Amino acid sequence: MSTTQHDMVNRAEAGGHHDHHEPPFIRKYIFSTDHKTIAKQFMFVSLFFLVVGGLLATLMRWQLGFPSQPMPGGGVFPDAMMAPTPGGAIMLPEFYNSLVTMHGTIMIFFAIMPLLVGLFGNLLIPLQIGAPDMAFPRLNMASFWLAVPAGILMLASFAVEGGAAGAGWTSYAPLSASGEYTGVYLGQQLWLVSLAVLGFSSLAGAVNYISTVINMRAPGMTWFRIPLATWALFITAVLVLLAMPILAGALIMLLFDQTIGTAFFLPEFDGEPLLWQHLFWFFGHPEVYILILPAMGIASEVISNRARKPIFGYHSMVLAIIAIAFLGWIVWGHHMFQSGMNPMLGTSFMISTMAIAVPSAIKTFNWLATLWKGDLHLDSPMLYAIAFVSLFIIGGLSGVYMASTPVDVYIHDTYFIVAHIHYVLFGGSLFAIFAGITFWYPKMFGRLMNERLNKIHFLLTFVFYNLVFWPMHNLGLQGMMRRIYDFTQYEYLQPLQPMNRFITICVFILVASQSLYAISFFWSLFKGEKATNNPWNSNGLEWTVPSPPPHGNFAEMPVVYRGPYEYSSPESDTDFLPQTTPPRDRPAPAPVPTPQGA
Amino acid sequence: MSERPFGTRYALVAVALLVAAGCGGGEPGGEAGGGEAAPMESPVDPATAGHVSAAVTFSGTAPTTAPINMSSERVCAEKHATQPTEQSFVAGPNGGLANVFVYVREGLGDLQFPTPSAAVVLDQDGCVYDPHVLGAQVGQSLTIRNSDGILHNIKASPSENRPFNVSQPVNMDTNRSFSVPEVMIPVQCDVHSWMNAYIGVVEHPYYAVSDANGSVSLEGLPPGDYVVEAWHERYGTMSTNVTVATGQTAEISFEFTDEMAGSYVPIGAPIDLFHPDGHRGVDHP
Amino acid sequence: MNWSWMLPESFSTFGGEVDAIYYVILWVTGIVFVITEGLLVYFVVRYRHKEGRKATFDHGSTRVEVAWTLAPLFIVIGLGVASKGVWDRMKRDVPDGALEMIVTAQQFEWHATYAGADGVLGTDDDFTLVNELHAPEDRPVLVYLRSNDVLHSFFLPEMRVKQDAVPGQEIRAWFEAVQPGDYTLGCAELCGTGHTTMNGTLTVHTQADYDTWVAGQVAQQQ
Amino acid sequence: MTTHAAAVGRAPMPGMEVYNLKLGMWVFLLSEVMFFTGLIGSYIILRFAHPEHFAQPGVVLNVPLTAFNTFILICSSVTMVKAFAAIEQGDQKGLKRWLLATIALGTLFVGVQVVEYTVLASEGFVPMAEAYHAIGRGNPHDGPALGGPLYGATFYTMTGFHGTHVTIGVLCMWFVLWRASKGAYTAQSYGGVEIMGLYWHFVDLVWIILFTIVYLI
Repeated sequence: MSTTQHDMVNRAEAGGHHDHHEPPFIRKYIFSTDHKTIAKQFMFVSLFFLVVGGLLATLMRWQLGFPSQPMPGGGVFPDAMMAPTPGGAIMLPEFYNSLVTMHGTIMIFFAIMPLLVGLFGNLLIPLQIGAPDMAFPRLNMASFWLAVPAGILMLASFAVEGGAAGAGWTSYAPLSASGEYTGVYLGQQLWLVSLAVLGFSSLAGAVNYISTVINMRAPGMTWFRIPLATWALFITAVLVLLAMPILAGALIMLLFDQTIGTAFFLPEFDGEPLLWQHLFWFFGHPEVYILILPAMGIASEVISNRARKPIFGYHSMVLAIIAIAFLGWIVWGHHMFQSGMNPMLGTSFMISTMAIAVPSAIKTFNWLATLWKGDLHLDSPMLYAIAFVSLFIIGGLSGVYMASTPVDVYIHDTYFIVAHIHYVLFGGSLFAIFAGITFWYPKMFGRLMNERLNKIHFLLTFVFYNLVFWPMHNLGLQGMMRRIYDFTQYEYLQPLQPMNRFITICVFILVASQSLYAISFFWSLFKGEKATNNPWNSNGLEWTVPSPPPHGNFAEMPVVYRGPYEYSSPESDTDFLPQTTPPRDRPAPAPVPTPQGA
Repeated sequence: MSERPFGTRYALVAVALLVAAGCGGGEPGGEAGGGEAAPMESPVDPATAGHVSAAVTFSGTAPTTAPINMSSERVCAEKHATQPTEQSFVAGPNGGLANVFVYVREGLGDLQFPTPSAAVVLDQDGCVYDPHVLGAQVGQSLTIRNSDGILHNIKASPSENRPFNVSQPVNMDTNRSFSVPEVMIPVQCDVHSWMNAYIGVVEHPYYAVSDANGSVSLEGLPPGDYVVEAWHERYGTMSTNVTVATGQTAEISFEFTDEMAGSYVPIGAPIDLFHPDGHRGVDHP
Repeated sequence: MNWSWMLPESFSTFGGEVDAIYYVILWVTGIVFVITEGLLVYFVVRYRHKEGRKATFDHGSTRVEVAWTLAPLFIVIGLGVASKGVWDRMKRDVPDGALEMIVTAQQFEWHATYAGADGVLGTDDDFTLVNELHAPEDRPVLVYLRSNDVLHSFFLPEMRVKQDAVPGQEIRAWFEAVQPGDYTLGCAELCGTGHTTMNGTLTVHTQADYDTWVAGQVAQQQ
Repeated sequence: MTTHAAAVGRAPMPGMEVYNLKLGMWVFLLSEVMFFTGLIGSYIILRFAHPEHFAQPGVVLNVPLTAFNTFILICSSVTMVKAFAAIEQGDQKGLKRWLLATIALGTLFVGVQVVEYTVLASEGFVPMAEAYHAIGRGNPHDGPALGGPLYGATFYTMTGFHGTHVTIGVLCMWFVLWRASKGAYTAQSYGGVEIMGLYWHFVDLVWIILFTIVYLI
């Protein structure tokens, strides 16, 4: 018991060396060290970037839907982006390339990633393992306040001479290594610096998450009692920790090529362009799983809860996450089948890539089996989560095509790839993010979101999402290459114009319908139905504390007796059985008050 | 250490970066100077001013200029009645050599000249730069025009001025200018690799490009001794001393010969590490 | 609008095999797609919340999970093995006696250098065309792919050929056209502002026509 | 974060004997390992792809000087251990003395590296690729192979980043020393010193690898 006492005191201190008085505004909301506040900060910033990225995409789609036709209102853009002509403003190719690049970069690094890792990592990890806060609260704050300048730099690059980076989000050298190839000079350098800074931010976060999960779990929270969301976020943190430094190194080398004139990637001095690709994808493929694993975890939470049924095969779910994380390190080459790398390597990478499909399949089947004979409450979080599963299936299956090297020869760098990545990142990650935000909204703000608005938003998003991205498969199969400013330059692609126009129109509706979620979000902040501690009758520790939880989270040291998914257990009269409820045969020990609880 | 300074430190970093980015954004394109510069009184008294008239000729066997195969760009091919040839050598009937950039290199001392408000135009018509060689004054605005309505990109690779690489998908104008003198600045279109041009940028109005007759005249020079240089993209440079007397027109001549073929052609200002003599050049075969 | 999942016709010797594998995958994934999505929809409808419904308390079954771990494993391994053969044929085993040519990519043009009448590269009857690729039918064409500046990707959709051109490297790509005609040559890797215009034509002649065409070109050069 | 040692105590999990700071440092060092793996990996790839760019050991680089420098860094690790041992005994004076010694050695290491750089640069061994064509030496395609652009680039990047790590280490060490002078560390709580040591030994280890593959092989 004495250890528990000792531990408990330390844990209390960890959470709040500042709980006894109300902290001043700036420290409560701006430079806060409270993991819940930092989570919200990450949420608002990355939702902003999500909007920016979406608008960039709509601009891009205009050019594709109406190639080289004057854009209504395009006049507001600087001449370097939209050329003023008698007919109206026409998008310039260099601006289109910047849009391609920045849409990818912003969505991946400044929207999806911080939403999954920054928001849910910060919000869920301490709450779900019963910790008062992160292991290093100040490092946590640093992580956020590093991400902000990174984002500002990235946006600022639009304003500099030559425009923003235009070599694609993969910034393949040598195109990205010298301004003379693109006409982009400072913009590319800002891109590199911004991502390097963001890398530090992610590292700070990863160190924090890993230490917290290993060290700060409540008594009884054994590894196999950790909720899947936290499991996924933990493994994700490990991937970030090991992948980001590789990217940092590559970014720095490319920056040196750009600025001080080294020649790591410049063939004219015997540099190796393929070295960049290897380094980038050695980071980039783990990155892909960084972007989907937390989404899987969130979906598992929501599905199991709203199905009122234990997650099917909890252990295999965990093992699948770990397997994906391991295999993720040996498949980067499948991004480079056509890059001129040795065909033998191509084969081995194909095999490993095929192998990584298996754990994903396992998870999918487990989700299906979780729904089987469940009691499905089809409210908005569940709808988003089910959409995640169904769209992730499509994204996963389309991955098989490019995994098969001969087929990849044809579809590589076509819109088939674009469709695939969006089915995984938008259909997958983003729908899971909607599910997660809606599900934990009451915990964050003490109110429930507007169910009706959410359902309309879900319907519109799901329909028009598919109308936008499904046809892209067909475009790719017809041979339309990606990142192309004006596909009508190719005679054999001109018949695709109607489909491209159709997609563009659907994109407009898709983007517009997102406003519904924004409205629901802000309306519910003030007018939403007040939430109890546990509006979803969930088992997790986060639902045992008030909504929103106070500093230090847990008034009493939580003690964990079972796994997080004991729904509809015969052991309980209701259809849920919180992790903290002691077994019938064993009475609860006397609660140990923590300082702030007292 | 308490939390407040820690937090504010990050705020400061953020602000600093924002400012830095802002400054980066602040700089407009090459357009700076140019048109905006208030036109001031020319330092030259027209009453006393003299002129230089130069005759640029070519002697020896004229090189063959390869025809340009525009079949890959129908729009342009159709614009040309006869198949166009590359413009690296254009000679007139009476031995005159065209596309020679003639300018006063030395002798003006530190006279300051107003920046002309009128822009010089580099037109792209029929996938050919018109003119092939042109001059501009420092800060003078250069209008790059696309008269073809198809995608061109204009890549200028100076060694002293800011390089740029812009594209023009439709009929449109793009304005640029150069901030320091540089003879010459190569310009090239990557979409049509046969398209190239040269721009000479000087600080004064005393420059001209020879026409097919090879005649050049530099008007309104203050009396004095000058070094006048002539530049040709194949035959390099020649320079000569000339004395301009009040109200007189001094005659000079430059005779390029076929022996000069393949000689070293200085391009851009000094310091290029590729060339031991510290000058960048294009080596014609 | 073409919503079809059929591939456009292919005109190279290995094109058929590529398409075959594609259709195998299309069938496999199609079936999996229908089953999984079907079950999903069925479950959502069948088990939606009703008064008094209680979910079954079930943590999973090892047997089932092993089953659906192994099933996909075998399927993907099968696909992998099937793919390897074709892949090696496309990228590794260049047939002998191929007609050789050098294709140099640069912003934003394809420069194709042909061995002249003598059929040997590097002799003085070689000639170069811009954005024009010519090949005889029923004869393997071996392309030595080079790049002068940045990455480009040599894309012949109808031939099912795609290969990046990497500056500082010479990469071999080959194909054998089976039918005379005009086909598309494109660049599939973002290579700068003019990427979109970096296209050309591949003209496949009968061997006889090809020889006469070459002769004509060589004559033109002199 | 050092101040956090006291705040964040031992883990609640029975048998989990690593306190947060130490764990965090280990985790952080993992990422550092990956960072240098990336740089060293690139070096190896480039070197195998273009051996003609890389001079024989000792032709361009001054091995004896660097060997001496390596010795200095190893010594600094020893003094760091001494400092740690001292505070374990609660010996405040010893802690400060040995920390100061470590700082001195670390600074000396960086100093020697700066000298090395200046000399090499004056000889024309620089990271800028174009410089190699300027000075008739070093261009792999002509003349005596004194190394090419890739040699300079990789050399300065790898050793430079290691030097940066040492510098940062020295700065942190000043901070630790300052707190030590405030008597912040005791025989019971010496987390700051311990993680400082972890970092320092890691930097030392990295250097030994770099020295081997960059200077000796």
